[in-house]
Amino acid sequence: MASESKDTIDSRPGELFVPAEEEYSVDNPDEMDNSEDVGIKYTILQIKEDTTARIGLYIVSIIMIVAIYATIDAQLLDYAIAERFWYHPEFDPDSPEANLPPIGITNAYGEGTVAHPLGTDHRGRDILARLVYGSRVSIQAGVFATFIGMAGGIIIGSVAGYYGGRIDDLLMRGIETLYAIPFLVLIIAFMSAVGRDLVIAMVAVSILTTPVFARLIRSEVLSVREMAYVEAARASGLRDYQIILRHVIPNSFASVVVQATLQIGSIILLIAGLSFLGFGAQEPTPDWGAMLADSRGFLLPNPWFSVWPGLAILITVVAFNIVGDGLRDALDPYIDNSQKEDEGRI
Amino acid sequence: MLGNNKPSKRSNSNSSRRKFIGYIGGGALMTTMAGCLGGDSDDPASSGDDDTSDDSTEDTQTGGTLTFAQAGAPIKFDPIDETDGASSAVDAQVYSHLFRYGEGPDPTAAPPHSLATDLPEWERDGSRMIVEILDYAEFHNGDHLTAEDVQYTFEQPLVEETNLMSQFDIFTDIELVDDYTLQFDLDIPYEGIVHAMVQPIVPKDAREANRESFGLDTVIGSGPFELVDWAEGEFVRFERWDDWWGDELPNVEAMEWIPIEENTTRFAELSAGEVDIMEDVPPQLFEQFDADPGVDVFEADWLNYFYAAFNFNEGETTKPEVREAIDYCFTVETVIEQQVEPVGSVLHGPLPGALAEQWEMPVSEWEAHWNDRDFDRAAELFEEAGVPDDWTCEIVAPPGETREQVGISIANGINQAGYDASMRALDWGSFNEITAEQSADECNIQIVGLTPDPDPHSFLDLVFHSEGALNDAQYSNERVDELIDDGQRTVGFEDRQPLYEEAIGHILDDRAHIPLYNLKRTYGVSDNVSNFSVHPIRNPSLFTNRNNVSVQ
Amino acid sequence: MSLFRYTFWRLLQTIPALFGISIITFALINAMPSDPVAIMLGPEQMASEEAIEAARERHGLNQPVHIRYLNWLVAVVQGDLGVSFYYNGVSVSDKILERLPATLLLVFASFVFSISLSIPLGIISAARRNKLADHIARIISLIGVSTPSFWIGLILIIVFGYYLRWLPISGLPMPYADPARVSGAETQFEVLLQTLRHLILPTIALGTLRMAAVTRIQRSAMLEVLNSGYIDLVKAYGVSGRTIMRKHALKNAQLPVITIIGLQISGALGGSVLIETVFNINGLGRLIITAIEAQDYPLIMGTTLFFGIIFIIGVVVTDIAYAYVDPRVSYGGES
Amino acid sequence: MKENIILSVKDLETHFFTSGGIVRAVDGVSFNVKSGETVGLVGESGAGKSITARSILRLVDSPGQIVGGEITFHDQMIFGTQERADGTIERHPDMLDDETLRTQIRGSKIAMIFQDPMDSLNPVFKIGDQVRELIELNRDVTKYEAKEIAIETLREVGIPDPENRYSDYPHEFSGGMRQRVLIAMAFSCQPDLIIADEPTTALDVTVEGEILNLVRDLQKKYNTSFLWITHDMAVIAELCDRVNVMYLGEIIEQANVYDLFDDAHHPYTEALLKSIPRPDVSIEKLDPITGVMPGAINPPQGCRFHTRCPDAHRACLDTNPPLIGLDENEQHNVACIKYDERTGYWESEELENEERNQIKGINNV
Repeated sequence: MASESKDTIDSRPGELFVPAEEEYSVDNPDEMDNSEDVGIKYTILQIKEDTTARIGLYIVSIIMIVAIYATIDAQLLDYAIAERFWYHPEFDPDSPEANLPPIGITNAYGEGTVAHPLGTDHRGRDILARLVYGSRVSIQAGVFATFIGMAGGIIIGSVAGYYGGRIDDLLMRGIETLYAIPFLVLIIAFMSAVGRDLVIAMVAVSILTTPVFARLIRSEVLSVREMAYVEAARASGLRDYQIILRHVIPNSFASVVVQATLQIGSIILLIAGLSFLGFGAQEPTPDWGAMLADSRGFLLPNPWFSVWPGLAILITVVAFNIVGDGLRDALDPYIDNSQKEDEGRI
Repeated sequence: MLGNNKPSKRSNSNSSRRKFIGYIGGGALMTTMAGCLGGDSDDPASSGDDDTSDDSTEDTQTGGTLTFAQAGAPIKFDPIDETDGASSAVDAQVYSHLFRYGEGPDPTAAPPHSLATDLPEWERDGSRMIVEILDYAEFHNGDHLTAEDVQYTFEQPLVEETNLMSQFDIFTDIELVDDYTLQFDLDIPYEGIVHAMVQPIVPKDAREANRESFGLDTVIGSGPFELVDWAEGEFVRFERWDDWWGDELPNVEAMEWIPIEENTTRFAELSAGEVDIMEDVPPQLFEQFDADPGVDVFEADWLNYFYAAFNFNEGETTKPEVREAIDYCFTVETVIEQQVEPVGSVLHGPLPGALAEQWEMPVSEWEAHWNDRDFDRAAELFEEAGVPDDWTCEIVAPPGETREQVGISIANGINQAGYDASMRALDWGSFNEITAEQSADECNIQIVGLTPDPDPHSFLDLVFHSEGALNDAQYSNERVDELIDDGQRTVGFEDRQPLYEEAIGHILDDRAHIPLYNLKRTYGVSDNVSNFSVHPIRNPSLFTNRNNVSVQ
Repeated sequence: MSLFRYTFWRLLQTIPALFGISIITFALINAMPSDPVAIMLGPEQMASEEAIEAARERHGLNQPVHIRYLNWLVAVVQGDLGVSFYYNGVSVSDKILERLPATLLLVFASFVFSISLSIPLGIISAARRNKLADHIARIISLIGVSTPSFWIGLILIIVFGYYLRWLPISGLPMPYADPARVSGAETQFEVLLQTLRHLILPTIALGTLRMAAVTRIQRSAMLEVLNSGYIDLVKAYGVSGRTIMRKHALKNAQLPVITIIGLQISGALGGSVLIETVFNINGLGRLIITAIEAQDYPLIMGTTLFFGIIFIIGVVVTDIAYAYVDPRVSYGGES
Repeated sequence: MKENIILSVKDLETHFFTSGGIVRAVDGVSFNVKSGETVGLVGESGAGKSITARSILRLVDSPGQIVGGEITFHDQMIFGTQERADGTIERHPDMLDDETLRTQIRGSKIAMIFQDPMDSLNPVFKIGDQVRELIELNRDVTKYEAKEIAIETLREVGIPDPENRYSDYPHEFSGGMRQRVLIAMAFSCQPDLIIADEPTTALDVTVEGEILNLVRDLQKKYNTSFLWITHDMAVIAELCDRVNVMYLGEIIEQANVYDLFDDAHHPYTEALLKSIPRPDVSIEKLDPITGVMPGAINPPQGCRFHTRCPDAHRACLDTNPPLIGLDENEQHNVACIKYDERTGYWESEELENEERNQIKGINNV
């Protein structure tokens, strides 16, 4: 348990000795004066200091750039760049000009070679290319679903929190029903009804992330609503929606931002799960979850085939989580986010 | 036994009929199909690298439990209302069949494995048949097996309107001549009906006693194995019925069938020795079999036929030049060699290899009919046919790894020829909807497979006859219809063969389909199993008139 | 208000939620494009028109939607969830009850695994803040929260299933199954051993995410508690560090953990769908996948309802546990 | 007043090593507490009063550190340093290790009453158990006797029907009641010295009056010496025998209570006295001290109060005045160069406001 007593003396900066004390930390002693610790400038400053958050930020930005590149090349230029410089991630063009190694089941999933650093999949397509273009699906899904979920959540949460009473109960009962069915089951049922396609998967996921934000914002609004300045605003004749927009939401913004970053991570995991079960992106769209599903058939001949997509997902989600944690520590070290940490993660 | 449609019962119009196309192949989301028809020209054991023929000489031990990993989980063991291949494979062990298959793809009578003592006697030039059954067969509960049970087995599907209804409604009347002889009257004479009579026979009284629970809680057959215990999705446990009325008993004492849907896990259990035989070896694991001395692959040629059918109802594919252009978009040999070997082989005509040989079809002519890849020629033909530049060739297929890959290769070809093509693998429900509609912008080419009875009539009638049950592509050619109808009525090989040869000639000229490939049935078998053999039609063959498997 | 009445009241509150689930699921299913009968008759049938019509009649599919919903609801209230299309003839409730234990065992095992690891890990990393133990725990929990559970499953299968062959990788025999039905087991005890051996890998795969999440929460909860006034007080009065940790701080730090566990049950149930697919375990998760692929209406409704019920029971149990631990929450009072 | 000193604090320094720099919260504080005496520690918030109090029981957590000075209680050295050969300072050999401090001093010899009653009682344990546990720990009595004592002490501090309230939870008590429980905790351990860290600040005035009377009676009854920390001069007047006035980590004036009120010397003490209503003196207008206490990271040059001191002269910038005795037996000391001719205070001119603000500007990072 706690470190009992350490009689050894370890010197701290400035040659001053340190009597060993029980090491329970006090972040900032009550005598401290931290009046200027506020504002976006300061948050960025804090994140700069927090090395892990900085690393997370770098990885996230790299992945974002790759995803944007992939989106442009895939959806606008129809893989033109991929075909000229690299491999076409969706088809295994057995066209002679592309001077590709002969494609076929027998030699499809070769190990990593110079031409294919990470090897090829069961259809002879380059795994590295598919990973790069697979990032498009995950990031689009993660960001898209989070923002829609956030928007929906802000609306529902703030209305429920601000007005309370019957409206609050009604909305919250609805949210609770959505919560009652495990996330994945509801999405799968939804998808099988509407059809299996990536866009539908994203819409389904975003509808189902709304409750997470709704609950978060509702609790923030409840606490902010009691604050004096909201009373003052109401007293000065501002109409309700103005109060909500100008005062209530901005102040609950800190935890929303943190939750959004963490939420992107958990949505990427969820979309990967959906694709793994065949409900996400369909062949031949490159998608990390779908690649993992394909790799199941080839665990023996080529185990690496299932390692790479999983690793891609892991690194991306870790990056988002690090940034989320960094933001939380910067915005408010004592944000009581533990409750809202990760509902609904599969 | 499964799979063919009764030709005589013409359904009225070709309106949007919901049909299913016999589907074979590993990795199906739904349960995998047990073998239906598989022609294997000469030696019954497969062409695989096994050498079962010689080890039958060594002293076969009796006893021990054989564990068999099925690719799909059986659901219900009631031959009257069979839904999936995994269940019918179990029924084959527990129930005795009216007729059995001999070495090749022809039904024979081989008591005690078949109840019929001899092949049927035909009367009234092929529209009546007399079948005699042996008189000493008994069910597991001691009841005596009589002609009444056989009659019940063939009539009950019509009464209960189960899935087998469409197979047996060719019989206008089934009469009991005496306790052990039956007389079947056919609506239209059809020699191939005997294939449908390789049917497991159920105990009438036991089934009528509790129809709901028959096949679930109570499973009573008359075969050499009794089904002692099973849990859906977990295991099926057989035990040898020591006082079986047959003259010979199976070598193995008991069998345990475990469903493992995931290919790689199934193989791992086999190579770990947890399981003796594994059903359905995926292509990517063939290397593993070569690497592992303790296991071998048994392959059986299966009488099935996979093809790409053009939409004759509407859209660009109704034009012959477009169909020819698409033929130029890919070389069927290379695509099949890349995507399907070693689990299947290329086909150039609507009849699988063994059947084509048996019916002396001009296979080399068929082969010459199809062209190698030539994108310029294809582009010219598309131009000639006046195909708009923004045309997208919609290719659809039900779920299945091999089929999807072939579809993608064809789509690639069309892309290279300058037109857009998209390949969509749909779940069964939506596939049937779309192929029933045959709308030009939903389905121009459908890639699917067929497993009818091993008789040319059932292959051609189903998809090429203008009123064929599975001809939703709506291909129609009067001459071909005439030839198929005559072919069914005539009796005797010499008279039927020329009719079918001519019909196929027209079909190839019209390019109704592009024949693609034939899939094999594959089994992974460990060394401690001997006398295992595969059969062109009925698999797995564990204890039959041909072999008696034993395990260390 | 006594504990019993609180539980009763809490369960009553869940009825609207259950009702909501059934409406959502029924609506979703009716929006399904393809016709279940076509699938029910199985791909290898050469089903003719009559067979399809007959099957449709038999399962009452041609009545209008709302009537079908009412019939279904009336039946459910009487405990009859209808007959499954795909498993023709087997009643949905039997099929669900047959598959339920595997999912419950898996989810329960994953919670035991995750809680027994995460609470000590969280406490140690809070007590030894910014020391080595803290950094290790934080890295483990960070990676744990960010890894797809089914990927962990795949990796475990490759490593322990195929190459090392230490542990079984498919199926999950029930501890109460009779020995004859479990391969490699004679006595009931050996069946239990087999169950545990089969449970190890899937539990790790499903439990890792939860373990990581609870560790993070336990750590931040513990840090908050350690900075509170009452800990200062007992420290000032000479209470030893160990007692402070074990007694004073621990009980308070459990509160946020208990609430998050309630919420995680839904995540765990969702996750079990994936893990059962990877490890070939015949639980409710795989049943719903089969049901949806076969568009087996009654089976889908039944499984979704059961998922909802399990979740709600889980949430109610955690609420009660919370009320039991935290005196400030009087049962049904101003909680 | 008995002569023996039970607690003596010399040049105590407690600093906080934060990312923004080293905060010298307590920067050389010396005072002592005699047996039975109530010593006051007064100053604005941020002066380092609480840190001083917590340093006595070594309750300073990282990034805070006691870095210098000596604290002795009776003959036991709670904190002490000695110099190593190479000039760095190390722990004094006879300084108590944590275990002995915990078992012999904390709770048993020195008890503490905390400021915030709402946060100082464990919400998930019964009130009685919390009191009993401390008694049992700090006095060698059996569990049963401890419960008896607890109930008696609760009655003594004025909690009605203590037998039943014993098993109630903290949230079932009002703020005033909870503060009484904290006081009961302190007295029930029969310590020699109780450190009260602004116990009544969080309470409203009426309740505060009751609590102060209660404490005065109990103090007389048990003759426990008190170190009373507050920012309220009225409380000082009410309870304390001697007073130390603190400003920005330093004691700037020490005196017994009457001298302080009648003859305050340090400008800050006078300003403090002027800023509160006084029953014995009628003043037209309360004038609060201008400005705000500067940050402790790098305090103002020379005398730390010069930025706000009305009598500040240029000389004040030169030295940070030590405490000097105004009379022989050093009953009344003050740290202001006005009373030390050698500093040349009277010759230097007065500091202008802008200059003062300007100087103030430097240290405001």
